[in-house]
Amino acid sequence: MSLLKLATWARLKSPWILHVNTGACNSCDIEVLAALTPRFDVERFGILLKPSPRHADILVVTGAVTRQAAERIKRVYEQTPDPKFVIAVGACAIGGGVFQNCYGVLGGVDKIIPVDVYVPGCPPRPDAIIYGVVKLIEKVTKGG
Amino acid sequence: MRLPSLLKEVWSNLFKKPVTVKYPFKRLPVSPIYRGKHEILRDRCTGCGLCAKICPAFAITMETIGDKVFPIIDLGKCIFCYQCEDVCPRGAIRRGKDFELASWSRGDLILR
Amino acid sequence: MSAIDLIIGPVHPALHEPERFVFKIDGEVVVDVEPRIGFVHRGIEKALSERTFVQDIYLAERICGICNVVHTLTAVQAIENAFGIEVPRRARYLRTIVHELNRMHSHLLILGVACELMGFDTLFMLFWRDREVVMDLVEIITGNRVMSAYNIIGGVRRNISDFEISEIKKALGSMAERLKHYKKVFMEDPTVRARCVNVGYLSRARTLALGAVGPTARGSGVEIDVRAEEPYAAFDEVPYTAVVYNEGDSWARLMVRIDETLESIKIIEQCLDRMPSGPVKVPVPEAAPRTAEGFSVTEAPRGELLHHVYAKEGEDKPIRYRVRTPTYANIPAVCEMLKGGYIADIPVTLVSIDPCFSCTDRVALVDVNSGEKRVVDIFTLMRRYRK
Amino acid sequence: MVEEYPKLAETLKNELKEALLGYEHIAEKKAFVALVDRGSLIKALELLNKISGGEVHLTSINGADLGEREMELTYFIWLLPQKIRVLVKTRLPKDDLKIQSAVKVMPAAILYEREVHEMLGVVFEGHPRLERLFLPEDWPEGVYPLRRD
Repeated sequence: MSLLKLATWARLKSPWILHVNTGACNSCDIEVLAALTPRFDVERFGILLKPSPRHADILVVTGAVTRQAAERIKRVYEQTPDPKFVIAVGACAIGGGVFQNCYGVLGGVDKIIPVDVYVPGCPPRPDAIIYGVVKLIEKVTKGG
Repeated sequence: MRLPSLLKEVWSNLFKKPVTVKYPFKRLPVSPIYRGKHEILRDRCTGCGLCAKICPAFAITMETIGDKVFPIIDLGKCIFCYQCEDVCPRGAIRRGKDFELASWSRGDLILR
Repeated sequence: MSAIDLIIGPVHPALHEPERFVFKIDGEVVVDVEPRIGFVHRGIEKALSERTFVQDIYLAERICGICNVVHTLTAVQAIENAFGIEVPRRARYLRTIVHELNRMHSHLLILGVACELMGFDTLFMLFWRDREVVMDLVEIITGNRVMSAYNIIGGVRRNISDFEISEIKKALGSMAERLKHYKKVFMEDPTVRARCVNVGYLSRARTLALGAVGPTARGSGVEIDVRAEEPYAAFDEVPYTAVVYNEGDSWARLMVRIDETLESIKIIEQCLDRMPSGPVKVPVPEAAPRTAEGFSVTEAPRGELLHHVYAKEGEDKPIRYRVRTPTYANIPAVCEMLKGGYIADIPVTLVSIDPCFSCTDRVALVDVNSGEKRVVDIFTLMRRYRK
Repeated sequence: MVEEYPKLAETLKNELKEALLGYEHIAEKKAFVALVDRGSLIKALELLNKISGGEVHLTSINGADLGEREMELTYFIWLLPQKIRVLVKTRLPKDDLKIQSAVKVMPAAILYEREVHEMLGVVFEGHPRLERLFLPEDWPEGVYPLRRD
């Protein structure tokens, strides 16, 4: 098995996530956190919540990107090591949700960084977020 | 040294049934009135556009298909508040229970 | 020795939200704190005055994802206050039930996060496992785990059936003794006491002068609780006495939250027993029937929340909508608490006031396409300015 | 309690005399609204502080630009001993938006005044640090988002 396939296999088995809040109202963040607690427990898939972008494979981004958070999310994206993926969680991260035409909000993370999986919902249930991660793993194995 | 009171809890947890619901293999029951993906009943819809006007997230747009006008719901923007279901005079939008809506591309979040 | 600047945030593991504090450090002791907030600044109040009253309820709900029921409750009461609408008694009881359920889930959440920041992960997992019980109850009644969308102007959206009442009673029974167990743990456990007792102390006089609210104030002996003094919803028929601790440190503030969760269970049970039957909604005019100003003060899980609406006759949009959220009032208090403490105590002190920065940064800003010509110029000016 | 309102009305009347432009007790809103002249706002706040023996809680300062030539500032105050809600209102003409800062009387006003200044452009004289609070760094000077114009 070539080294790259081994590396990809290992990376898929335990993807580490970093949760970045770009101006969210907290409900998506709490649902991401709820996915880590005993009832939904994503650690079964080896998913750990890592504090720094250096250790993260997947960026779970919540919140309609506010004007000041835009540069920060860009910097965090550039700091993450290369095989990186982005999941946009919640209506705000996908298209700005309720805050679409507010000034302070740029609306939608895909305006700043490329997004791999969109998880709609306001807030999406913890199992919908897990479904999003499963879809991402599916996309990576198929897409290579 | 007095035993910390949490030790009893930790000990008794060893024998309890685990709380974790193994999600992809076993589904969690969803409440009967859960607000998931909508169902647009085309036959009832008269294309009045009330839902598009009231939507707080501007997620509903009206589109002419064939000769009649129907609502298109962009699930990416939608906040699943179901104000459209309340305001529709014909009851053409009904709530569904499906919450597994994650998708790769932004395009297929549009609900015809 | 000149103080060094230690910048924490905006993306930091200890803080669940983007906010930035610049600490002036002398050795290990924090000398001065300068909060730099505004990262969650979405410009909600301007948007609130650009949308109709019905849409405002959904926008107000998303000011803070955790205490969203209280934001809709206050928004709805403020608008009813301005319109002069009387809400049926059953609707007021239902509002109180969902309001108290939301407080329980918010308190359990922050108690868990406090344990996690103390490094006590088992307790964090236990708190959040029990919190799921409350989330299921909210889902059964309102249809969504978190965003309840339950209160509307003139009443409540859905009635509650007997099946749901029995579900609530069964679940609350088991919650009560779990919480008594946690209270015993918080009282006796050496780790919790070592990490929390006299950390972030604030005297009663200073707390009152700095205008702190909610558990932050009640932890220092200031007995202000809107539910007790200015009863709203069904609190005039279900009497409530404020939970006050006088120690004034992080431990006291966390204990106030545990006791309040126990109180919430009693309130819900009383509400369920005394709930009258009757209508749940009242028809409401689309536009404002009179030019008036309405305000409503309620007790959010984090403290006193104020919504203030100016409505003009015949218009379906508010002229001015002002929201003053609890965390915003607690910021001067938390800066005072952090001074004199150690760097290691910063997360525990910060979490003891239960900061919710998405609440704080909801202030208004210019709206892009509200159609007014002048507004567009300001925005285009902004774009040229940024290039 | 309800019987406190007339007592408060009396003390306000003989203390402020002509500066008290108007007052009413709105039973429906369970609040006492006092419209005070601009110059004597601080005197009114000090009076409330004295009546309640220092046990006063400043809930918020709300600025509102109602579109005419005037702006309205509302001070939401809660008196702990008397347990009544007092709204002290003043009107500021739009051409000179200056008023004395209440930070000395009620330290809690420090953030509220910064926000009203940032959003509506009201200058609070004597405020220790009247700076920007929420707006991004690159927001141009002189543009006050909450103004009607």
